[in-house]
Amino acid sequence: MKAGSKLERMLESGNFTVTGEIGPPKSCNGEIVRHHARMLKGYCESYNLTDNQTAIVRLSSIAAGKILLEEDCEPNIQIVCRDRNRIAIQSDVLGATALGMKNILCLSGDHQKFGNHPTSKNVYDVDSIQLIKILDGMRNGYFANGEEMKDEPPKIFIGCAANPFADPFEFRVTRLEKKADAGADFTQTQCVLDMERFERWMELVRARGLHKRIKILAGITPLKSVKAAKYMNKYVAGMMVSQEYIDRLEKAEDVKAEGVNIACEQIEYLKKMEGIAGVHIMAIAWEEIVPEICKRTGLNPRPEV
Amino acid sequence: MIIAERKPIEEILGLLSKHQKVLVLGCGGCVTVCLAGGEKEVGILSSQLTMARSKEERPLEIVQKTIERQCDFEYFEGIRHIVKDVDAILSLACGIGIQTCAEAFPDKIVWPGVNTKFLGVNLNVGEWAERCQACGQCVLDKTGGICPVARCSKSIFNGPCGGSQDGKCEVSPDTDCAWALIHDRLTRLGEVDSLREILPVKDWSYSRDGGPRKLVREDLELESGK
Amino acid sequence: MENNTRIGVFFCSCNGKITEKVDYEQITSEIKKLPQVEYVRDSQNLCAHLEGELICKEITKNQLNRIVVVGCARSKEEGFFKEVLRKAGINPHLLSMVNLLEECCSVHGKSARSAAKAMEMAKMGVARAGKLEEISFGEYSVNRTVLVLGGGLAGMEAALQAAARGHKVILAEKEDKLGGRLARVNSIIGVDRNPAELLDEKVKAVTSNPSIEVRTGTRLGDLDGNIGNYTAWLVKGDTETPVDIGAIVVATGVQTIFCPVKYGLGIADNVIGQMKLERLLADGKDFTGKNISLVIGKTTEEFNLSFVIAVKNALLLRKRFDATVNVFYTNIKVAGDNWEKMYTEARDAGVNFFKFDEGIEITANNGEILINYEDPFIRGKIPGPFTVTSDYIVLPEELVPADGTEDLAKVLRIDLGPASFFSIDNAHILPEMTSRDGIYLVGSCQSPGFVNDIQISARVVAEEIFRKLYADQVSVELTQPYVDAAKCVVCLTCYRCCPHGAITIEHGEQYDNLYKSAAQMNPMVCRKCGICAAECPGKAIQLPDYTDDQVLAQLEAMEV
Amino acid sequence: MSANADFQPKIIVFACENSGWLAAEHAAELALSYPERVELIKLPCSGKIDVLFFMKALEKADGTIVLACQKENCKFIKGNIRAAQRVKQTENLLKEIGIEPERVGLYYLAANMGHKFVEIIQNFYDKIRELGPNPGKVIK
Repeated sequence: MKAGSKLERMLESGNFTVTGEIGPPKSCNGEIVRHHARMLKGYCESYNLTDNQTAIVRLSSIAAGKILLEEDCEPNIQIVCRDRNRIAIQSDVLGATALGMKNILCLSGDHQKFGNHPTSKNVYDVDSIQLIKILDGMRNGYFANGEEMKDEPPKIFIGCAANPFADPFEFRVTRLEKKADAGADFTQTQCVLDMERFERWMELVRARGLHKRIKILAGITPLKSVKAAKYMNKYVAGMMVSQEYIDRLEKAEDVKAEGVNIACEQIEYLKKMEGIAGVHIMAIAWEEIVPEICKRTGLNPRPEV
Repeated sequence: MIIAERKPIEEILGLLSKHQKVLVLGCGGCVTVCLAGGEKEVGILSSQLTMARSKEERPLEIVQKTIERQCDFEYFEGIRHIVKDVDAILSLACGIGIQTCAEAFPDKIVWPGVNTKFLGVNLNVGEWAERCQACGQCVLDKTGGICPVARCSKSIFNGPCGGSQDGKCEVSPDTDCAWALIHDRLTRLGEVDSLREILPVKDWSYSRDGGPRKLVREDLELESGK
Repeated sequence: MENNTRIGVFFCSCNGKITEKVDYEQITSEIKKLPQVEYVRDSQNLCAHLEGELICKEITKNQLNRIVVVGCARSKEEGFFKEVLRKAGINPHLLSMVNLLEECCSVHGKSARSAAKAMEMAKMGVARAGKLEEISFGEYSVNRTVLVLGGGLAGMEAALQAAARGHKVILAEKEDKLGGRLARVNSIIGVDRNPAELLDEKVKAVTSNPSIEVRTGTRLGDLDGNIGNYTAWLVKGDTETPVDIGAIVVATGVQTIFCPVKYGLGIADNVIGQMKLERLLADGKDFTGKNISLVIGKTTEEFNLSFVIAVKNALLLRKRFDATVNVFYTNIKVAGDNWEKMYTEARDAGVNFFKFDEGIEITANNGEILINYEDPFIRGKIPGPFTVTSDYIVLPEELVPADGTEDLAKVLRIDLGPASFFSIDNAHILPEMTSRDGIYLVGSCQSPGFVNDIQISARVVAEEIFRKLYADQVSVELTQPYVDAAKCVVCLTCYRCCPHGAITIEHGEQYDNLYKSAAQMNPMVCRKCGICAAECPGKAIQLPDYTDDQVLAQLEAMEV
Repeated sequence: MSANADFQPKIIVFACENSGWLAAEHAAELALSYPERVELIKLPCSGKIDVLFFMKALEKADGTIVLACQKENCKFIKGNIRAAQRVKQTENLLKEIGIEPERVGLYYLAANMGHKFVEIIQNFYDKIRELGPNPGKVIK
């Protein structure tokens, strides 16, 4: 055990693992986080807390993580490279682990152009892979500069993202490999809305034996509307929505219900896919749907580990 | 090559508002090449300023001059007599030239006439693109001759990030993804496996982050062992 | 010369046409007061021969070195006065002409305003004269060898024409023998010659001509330089050899692609293209009494060649074999010398012409061909469709540029025009010219054409090459823009803007700037448009006769 | 701005010697007429027009135009295309300082278009008359 988090234990146990996501609010109202934590409690091993997602200023992920701990939910702290240099990041990692947070997910971060402060300066002192390496060094007792820690090293279970839907396709597998090499323990993928491409990617992953080196959680996002599906497909870089899903939503009488159907089918399908350790359910601004999806796919109740 | 662009005219008019006689000073270096501050631009801008001020019925007298380079002190020697008679200098040089000009004439107001944009290449007449950030420690050997510091929106060293699609950057469909370019070029050269290596964190102390930089080569200095 | 500029102003009343509107007395008295004006004279008719001699004398007597003519300024008059200047021993470019007749008197009534304009125009002319500069001639060593690309009829004809004018010729053909498409046809439109014989004759003429060197299996790999001084890299197999040449004639022609799919047809023995028909005819195949249908109109419509070929062969099949010949067409494009006549002849000979639009359906198997079509003219009156059964169906081929045309265009640095054939220069100047002097087009490489046009254009091109490269040393008037090296920052803006590839960056100690280099305009290539001068960000480029000083002086002299 | 009855705009016309210049001669042959306060300056090609020429012209005139050969019929292939770009540049420069961009223009015509020449000149003249005096004129 590297950090002994619930997420790590579940993944190690070989059970099909579930993680969720909570977006902190654009305010200091911690009750919103608490509300979501109570609603989702017991459905997931761990909950990602986004770090100023899409470069919009929000309640900090570590502070939100503290609220989750109070609610007996396990946080997965996201850290993006956009806003902090290696000094600030290491300091935050020490702080988060001191508060009892054990999972940290390393990301490059969306460019600030998309956020509410497009005129700000970005940092990118390190990139996501370098960040993984820094965290791996820290849990082994070293700071990024190579200096040995005088005290007990932080215990961290390191996560990263993988995007099978970005280009160049073949290199996406290499990039995951680099993340595994850097020390990542698990990866959560971009939401799978094109199963065919995802399967091709998994084939390449398995061919390199990567699924044995890093736990892969497939991203699941229930589609809420046809418009959103089309928008994601066309305008969001690194996202793909298959025509099949768009057609199904267009034909459906109850689009939301169909979106949930698709998500549930995907989960059932992924359960059987070799190398998939679980799912990461990202119900963006639709957190309340997570319990239903988990119940319908038999992911609830969660096994004890 | 330094790429610059003339400042908006309102801004320039604002800077010159209290003056009656100014020297519009062009530079024969980069800003001439990038069509922002050479003799022709000096002429056009002067005409524009004259007309604008004449319209306001507050005539502005303009002296036009373009020197070889504004980033070398010696080239300012020849214009001392002109500078003496003007209220201020509007320099169309890059940021370097404007500062050198101000340093050359410590008692004279020197206004910037252009915005210095980036270090780049001239793709075509009227089209320029950034190529270098002068980070002080070149990594082009590792990235197939394409700079991730200058050309990746996030300056990452182990790209492409998840926002790369169809060779374009998530920031804009007009921007090439530098890492897609690197990947494609190394693939063409049969060297793509080199990208499996994790590039270590960069030592930014060679860049601006280490404070204002200065280069001294003692072996070249006129008086050695200073 | 600046300090002793002595301007003479000559007014012409154009036999009273000008003076009836404008009072010269007032103007001359004003002009006399202008600095540098040393002599003013007005005359009834300046362009009379005797006046010319008089001007000559006055120039000498008063040591005038800039002449202003106020009167008219047509090119004929300009020529006359330039000659006068030449005779008087001053550079003909030191002449400033003011078209008072046509810009003022003919278009305005007599008024204070037109008088003011006349005054202003005279002053502008004088102002310009003060800034005029001499233009001299330069001697250039040129290579007179002509490289002809393509050994088809067009290439061979161009080679023969150039050789006849004393040029050495290198004829490069990418195939292993000369002949091109002529070797594959049965008859030639508008030329009453057997193609095989004609080809034989031309090949003999070319190969026996001591001035023509034939290189087969050879293509152009790369090209440097400009007219008179090109270096061409000729590629044969794996070897690349440079040759020095002065001009290039491109005669790479056209190729045909048989594409029955466009007519909804597959491959069958009796579905053939025009080229195949030519071959069969040349081989002596008998079509006696057969029913043959020619269809045209769904492809290659932009060129009339395909229409003319169809009509030619229809007539031939009808006449020689008494065959039943049907031509299905959407359009008949036979404009051109004699083609219309041939079309009428075909109709008279009993070729059936059937018009169709969208409604045509062709089915073919090796046994018979059925053509169902609707005639748009009689549709509604006599309801179709009609069916014609044929033994053969003949289709036009797609006409596309020869293989490698695109690459060759890159090497030659010329553009491709419509349908990807080589683009000609402005058609008004010389249709065989390209945007670069010294590179010419003969034959179908610019657009599918006819054999009888080839001879004309080959002659025109050879004449043009001779005009430019008439001797090893040619004299060129240096009217091209000149560059003030001290201001040139070798930014390449002019180089990129020049439509004619006339600009190079030259290096040398004589260029007085930081780079010891400057843009230079090749006078043999430059066409004096002045685009470069207007683009130059350093104001380093001036176009003689239209310098910034000359233009701005005119603006300066203008009244508000 | 309402037209002042006494206002006679000054117009400076830069004419390509292959088209506009010859069209002016043609107009004379046809005995057509146009306003007096129009001055022509000959250029070898509309591509020789310089933004600076336009600006200098507008320092004293009320409007200025360049006459170019018909589209796709420039003797120098790209001259009239460059001319259009420079008109655009000048329009922007004028707009920036609050001067009507209509004071600069580009018109295409052929050498044998005397009537068209006069029509262009008259229309432009009328347009400038409508606009009133150039507020940016330096020499008044």
